[in-house]
Amino acid sequence: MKYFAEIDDLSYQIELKSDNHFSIDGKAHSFDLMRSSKPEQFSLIIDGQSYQVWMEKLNSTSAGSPARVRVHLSGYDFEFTLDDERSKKLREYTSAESSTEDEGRVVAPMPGLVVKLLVELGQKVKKGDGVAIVEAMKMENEIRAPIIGEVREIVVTEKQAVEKGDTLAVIG
Amino acid sequence: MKYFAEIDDLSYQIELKSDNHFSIDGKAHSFDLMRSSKPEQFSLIIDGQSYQVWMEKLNSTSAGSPARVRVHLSGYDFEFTLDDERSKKLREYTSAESSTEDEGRVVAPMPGLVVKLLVELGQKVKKGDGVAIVEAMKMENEIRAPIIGEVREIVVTEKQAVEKGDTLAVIG
Amino acid sequence: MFNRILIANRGEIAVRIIRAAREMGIETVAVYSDADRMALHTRLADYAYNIGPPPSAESYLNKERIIEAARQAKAEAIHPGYGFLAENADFAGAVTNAGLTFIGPPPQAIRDMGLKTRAREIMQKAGVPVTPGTESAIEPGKGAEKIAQEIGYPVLIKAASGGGGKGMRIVHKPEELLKSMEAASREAASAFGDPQVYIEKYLESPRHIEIQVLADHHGNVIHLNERECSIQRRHQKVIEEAPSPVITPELREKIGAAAVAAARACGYQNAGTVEFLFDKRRNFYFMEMNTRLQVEHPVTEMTTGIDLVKEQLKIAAGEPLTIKQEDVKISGHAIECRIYAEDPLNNFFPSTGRIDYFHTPAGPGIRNDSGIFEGGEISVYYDPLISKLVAWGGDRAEAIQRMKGALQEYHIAGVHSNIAFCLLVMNTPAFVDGKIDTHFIEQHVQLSDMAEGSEELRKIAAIAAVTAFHSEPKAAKISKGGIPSAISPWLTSGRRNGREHI
Amino acid sequence: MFNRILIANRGEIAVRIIRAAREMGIETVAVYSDADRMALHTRLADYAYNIGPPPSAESYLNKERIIEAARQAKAEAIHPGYGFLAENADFAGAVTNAGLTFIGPPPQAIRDMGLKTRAREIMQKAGVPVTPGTESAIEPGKGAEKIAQEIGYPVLIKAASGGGGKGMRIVHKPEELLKSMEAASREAASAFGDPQVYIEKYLESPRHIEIQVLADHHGNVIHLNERECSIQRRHQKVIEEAPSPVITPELREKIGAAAVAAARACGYQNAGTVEFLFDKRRNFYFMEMNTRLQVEHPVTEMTTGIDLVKEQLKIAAGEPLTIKQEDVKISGHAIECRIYAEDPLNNFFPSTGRIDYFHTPAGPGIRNDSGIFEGGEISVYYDPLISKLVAWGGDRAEAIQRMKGALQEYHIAGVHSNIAFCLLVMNTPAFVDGKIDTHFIEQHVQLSDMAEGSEELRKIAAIAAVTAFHSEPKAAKISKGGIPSAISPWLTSGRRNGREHI
Repeated sequence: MKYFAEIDDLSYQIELKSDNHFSIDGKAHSFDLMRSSKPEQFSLIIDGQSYQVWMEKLNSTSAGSPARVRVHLSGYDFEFTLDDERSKKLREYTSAESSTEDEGRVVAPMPGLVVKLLVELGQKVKKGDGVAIVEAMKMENEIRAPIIGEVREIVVTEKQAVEKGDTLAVIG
Repeated sequence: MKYFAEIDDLSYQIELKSDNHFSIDGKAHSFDLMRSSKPEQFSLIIDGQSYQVWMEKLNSTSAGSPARVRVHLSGYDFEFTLDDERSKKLREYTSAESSTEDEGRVVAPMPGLVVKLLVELGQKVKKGDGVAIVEAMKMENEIRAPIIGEVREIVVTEKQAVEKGDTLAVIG
Repeated sequence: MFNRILIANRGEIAVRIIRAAREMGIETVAVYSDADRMALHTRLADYAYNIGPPPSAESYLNKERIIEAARQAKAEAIHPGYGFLAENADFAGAVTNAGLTFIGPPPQAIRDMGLKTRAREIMQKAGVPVTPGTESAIEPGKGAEKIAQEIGYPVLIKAASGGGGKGMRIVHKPEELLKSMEAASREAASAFGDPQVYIEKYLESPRHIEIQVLADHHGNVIHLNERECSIQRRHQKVIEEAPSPVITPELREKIGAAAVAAARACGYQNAGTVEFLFDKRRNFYFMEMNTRLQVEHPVTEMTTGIDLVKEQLKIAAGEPLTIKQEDVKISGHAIECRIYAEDPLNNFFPSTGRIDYFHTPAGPGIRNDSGIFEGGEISVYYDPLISKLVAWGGDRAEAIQRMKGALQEYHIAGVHSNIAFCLLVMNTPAFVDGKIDTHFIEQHVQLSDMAEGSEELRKIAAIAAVTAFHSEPKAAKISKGGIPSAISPWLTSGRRNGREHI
Repeated sequence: MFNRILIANRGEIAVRIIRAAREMGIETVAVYSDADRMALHTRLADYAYNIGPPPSAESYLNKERIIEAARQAKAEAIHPGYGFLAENADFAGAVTNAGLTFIGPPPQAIRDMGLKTRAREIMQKAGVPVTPGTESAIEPGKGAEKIAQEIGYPVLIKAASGGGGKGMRIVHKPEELLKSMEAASREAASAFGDPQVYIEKYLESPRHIEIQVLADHHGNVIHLNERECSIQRRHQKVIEEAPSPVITPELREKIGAAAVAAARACGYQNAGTVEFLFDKRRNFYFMEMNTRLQVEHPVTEMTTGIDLVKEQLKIAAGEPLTIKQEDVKISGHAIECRIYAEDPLNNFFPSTGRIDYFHTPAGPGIRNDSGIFEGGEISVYYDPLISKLVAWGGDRAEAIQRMKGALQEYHIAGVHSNIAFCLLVMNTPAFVDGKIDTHFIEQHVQLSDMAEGSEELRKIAAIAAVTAFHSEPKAAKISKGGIPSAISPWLTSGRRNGREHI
C-alpha cells in the first residue's frame, strides 16, 4: 500500500511492503519500529541506522480530513499530514469545493490581553501588517494579517482578554 | 476515625478528623495532601512543613489482610501495614488461629541458579545459617535460614534455575 | 549564618536557591500561588506557604503576604531570586523594616540603579564610561525629537525603571520616534509600573558583555569575570557564555576594574552584575547594573567553581568574602541556552499547556536547571522558561559540541520549545567562530533552516510517521522476570485536548 | 580520527562513549541483545545491530558476532567499555586481526595484567612495590596451607584471571582456607572462565587508592592523579572520590610516578588504572592494573576537566597526548555513588523489575550517568547498576553536601535501590572526616540506622501513608488553559505484578 506524508509543499511517497520493509524513492529498505512504554517514544532502525523518535498525533482540523502527526527527531519538529492512495484521490475530486474562508481569520496565538487594535473596519491591509497587539506574559506581541485584503470584521475590543485560538478580526 | 500504621514493632495511631486535619500523639495538625499526575508522587504539607513523598501500595500476602504501603521520603523507604480500628480488633480476635507455617520457608530472593546446597534433610540449623548458594548476576549469594529448626524439606537441586519467590527448602 | 530563609520566587531559580541553602544546612521556606501547589519548589522546600491566587500581582508580587509568610514560618531572611520583587527597593526596605534580612543589595542601591537615568549619572561621576544620551526621563513630544536629532539616529528608547530588555525600542528615523516612545512607555508601564522612558545613543552591532561582582559588608568588592550575552532576541538574552570569545586578560582586568568601581560608586553589597556594551573598537560603555542574581549566573559558576547563591547567603549573613580577586580563575568554557516554551516558527509566541513528556539531557559537563517536571504545566501566569541548559567544556569548541548533543537529546512534549532554534544557533558558522553581536539572530539565523531541518532528517521523520501510523509498532519486549506491559496506549488513548497519541 | 566506531557494551558506559564520540563528530554503532532493543544506548547511537539473545554469553560476550557487526556497519574501531570483553586479550587480538582498531591497550598488556601472578612479577622487576604472596597460581590442597602459613594469616585468595573483586576471599584461619579457595575458584570459573587462584598477604585496614594513567603510541605516559575507592562492600567499590583525603602533593607525585612506571613496564597504551593498597604507615603496594576505562572514571574527569573517553579515542587513533604532566591540575573534589538495584535490608540482593518511575537529581555540580530510563527494565541478565551519581564541590565538604541533597532528590520506583544506604554513608562521621579504609562499611555503617531513618521521618511517612490511603488526596489543579486531568489512577489502577498504586 502507498502512503503519503506531506509537509509544506513536499510530499513523501512511502510504500509499506511488509511489517519490516518499505520503499521510498524507488529503493527498498528494512525497518524495525518499536514503541517504548512511554506512548510518544519510539526507536526506529532503518537498515541498521538508529533513530530516537517522539511522535504524537495532532487533532485534525475537521472530521474526515487526513491525520496529522508531529514528529520530533534530533531536536527538530516536523508536522506531517498523512494520507493513503485511495483517500488522496477521493480528496482530490472534492477539493475544488473546499472553502477558504478560514484563511483570512486573525487568530490569537496564545491567551492574553488585547492592548491595542491597529486597524479599523474596512481598512485595506497587506499580508504581515499589524492588526492588534496582544500582551501575554508581560510581552507585547503584534498579531499580523495572514493575507492581503480588507478588514471585514473586528471581533474584539481593546482591554479584552482572549483565549488561544480566538478570532480577533477577519480579513477578506 | 482512628487508623494504625505499623512498621516493625512500632505502631503509629493517627486519627483523621477531617480532610485536612489529623491528630497523632494527642496533638492536632493541619495537612494538605496532593497527588501529582504521576500516581506515586505526592506533596504533603503538615502545619506548613513540606514533604515530597512517593508512595505505592504493595500487594497483600493474602486476601483480607491489611493493606501494605511503601513510602519513600528523603531517600528512605518505609513499609507500613495499614489498619483501621474496627478491622484491627477483628483481626486480633482471629489472630490466635493464624498459621505460622510460612515463616520456615527458605525462599529465593531473586532469580538465579542454585550452585550449592549447604544443608541436608533432617539437619539442625540456627537462624542465619547458610542453606544454599544462589548465583545471580555473576555473584554468589548465601541464602540463610529464617528461623531455628530442622531441615524438613529440600525443594531444589544443585544447578537448578529458580525464580524469585521459589521455595528452596523448609525449616520446621 | 541563617537557620531558615524564605524564597520569594518560583520556578527554576527557587529550586536553585533551595539546593544551595540545603547544602549549607539552612532550612528553606517556599511560597506558592494556587497554581504552584505541586510545583517543584513547593515540594523541595522544608516549608511551604500559600500566598494567593495564580496572577503574580496577587501572589509573588504581594509584598505584605510574603513578609507575613516569613513571619509565620520564622524565617530570618528573604531571597528574592530574579524578576518579581528582586529589584523592588520598597520590598527590600519593607523586609528590613520587618526585622528580616533582605538577601540582596541595600534599598538605596536598588533604587539608584533601577532609575536608569540616575544610574548613568552615578557612573559618569565614578569615571565609568556611559553612552551619550539624555540625563533624565523624557515625554514623547517635540522636545524628544530634538534631543534624538542631537544624539544622532539610530537612538534607543529605554524604560527609566526598566531592565531585562522590556520597554525598549530602537528608532532609526525621526518619523518612528513618537510611535516607538509610546509603545516603549506602554510596555514599561505594564512591566514596571512606570511609563517614563529616556533616550540614548544606539550603538551599531555592539556585544553585550557583563561582569559579575560580589561585594560584602566589609568593603571588599571583587569581580568573577565576564559573561557574553550577545545572542538576544527582542532584547532578551537567549544564549550566554563565559568567558567571552573576545575578551583578553588585559581587557578583562580593565572592564573588571570598571565594574568594581561601579559597584563601589553605588554602595553595592551582595551579588550584582554590571552590564556593558562593547563596540567594534573595543570600547565599553556602562549600560545598566542588575542588582540581583542573573538568570545566566550558572556560566560563571561553571567556569569559576564558585557557587554564587552560597556567596549571596554568606554576604547577607555578614560574613566577609573569603575569595580574593587573585583566587578567581577561569576553567574551561560554559554556554547556557534558555529553553523556553515558545514556538519559533510562529513568531516565538509563548506556548502554554501541560508537559506531557520531559526527557532531559545528561552526561559530562551538562547541567540543566529546571523548575518544571513531567505532568507540570506552563501556565499563562508566569515566564515560559522551561529550563536553563548549560554545557561546560575544556574549551569553547567542546562546550558547543556538548550543547549540541544535549539539545539533540532533549525532548519536551505538550508545549512547543525553542530547542531546534538553539540548535540552529549552535550550528551557525558565525557563532562557532565567536563572531557575535546583539544583531546576531537577525543577521545570521535563518528560521527557515530550522523549519526544514536537513533533507535527510525530514525524510526519516516522514518514514517514522508513516510506519508508526500505518503499521503496528512492536511494544518493548518484557523479558523473563519483568512485568507484563499495560494495555497498549494505541488502543486506549482517547482525545485529550485536541491531541491523541499515535 | 575515526569516522565510525562500534561500542561493544551496553548501559551507562555505552551511553557515555556515544556522547563522547558524538561530540568529536564520530559516528557510533551500538550492539544490542534482544533484551536491549529499547535500551538508551540502542536509541542514542547512529547505528544499532542486534547481536543475539539476552544472556551475555550469547550477545555481549559473542566476539565473532560483534566483529561481524563492526564489519557490516563499516566501523573502523571497537570500544569495549568496561566489563564484558574489555579485558579479554583474545578479543583485542581478534579485533586487530579483523583489520579494526581496538580502543584499549595491546593484547599482550591485557594478558600480562590479567594474570595477576604475571603482573606481580613484572611490577617487582620494575621496582613497583607489591604485597608478599605466591608467585604463581596454586591448587587447593596441602601446599596452599603451607604457603599461607609462611605469608602469615590473614591471607587473601584471589582469582589469577580476576578483577573487580570477584573470586576473592579473605581467610583468617587455616581451617577456612580450603573452603574459601574452593568458593573463590568456583566464582572465578563462573566469572572469568578460569578457576585458578593464588594467595597473597591480606593487609589490615588498607585504603584502596588507584592512579589513572594515559599512555599514547609515542612513548608518552602521564597520570591524572588518584581516586580513593575504599568504600567497598564484598570487595566491590560502592563510593569513590578524587582526590583522596589522605594523599599529599608529595605522596601523589610518588604514587603517580610508580603508576607511570607500572604502565611503562607492561608496554601499556590507552587509558588504564593502577590500583594500590595504601596502609596506615603510608606504604603503598601494587594490587593490580585494570587495562580499561574504570566505572569510577567520572570523578577524575570532574576534578581535572579532562574527558577520558575522548582521550582514549585520540590515543587509539594514533594521536600523541596533548596534555603534559604539568598541565594536570586538581580542581575541587568529586564523589561518585554507584546506585544499584539491590535491597540493602535484604542482604543487598539484586532487585529486578521494571523502572516504574525515575526521578533523577540535578543542580550545580551534579552529574548522573545512567543507561536506564522510565519504563526500562533491570533484568537478571546484566549488572544491576542504575546509575553513577557524581557530585562535584569546591571542596570535599561541599561535594558531600551536594551528594546528600542529590540522594534525597533521587527516586526510583519498581525496584529496590541502595540510595538510602549511600545517604547513610554520607552521614557517617568517619566518612565526613575522611577516615576510611576498605573495612569502613562493616565497621562504621549500621544498616539498622538506614532501616529506621530518623524517628521524625518515620512518623511523617506513617502520616503520609494513612492520609493517602484513608482520605481522598486532591489531584493537582489544572489552571485555565490547561488540559483536563486524565481519569484518576486511584480509580483505574489495577493489579500489576503484585503491586497497585495507592
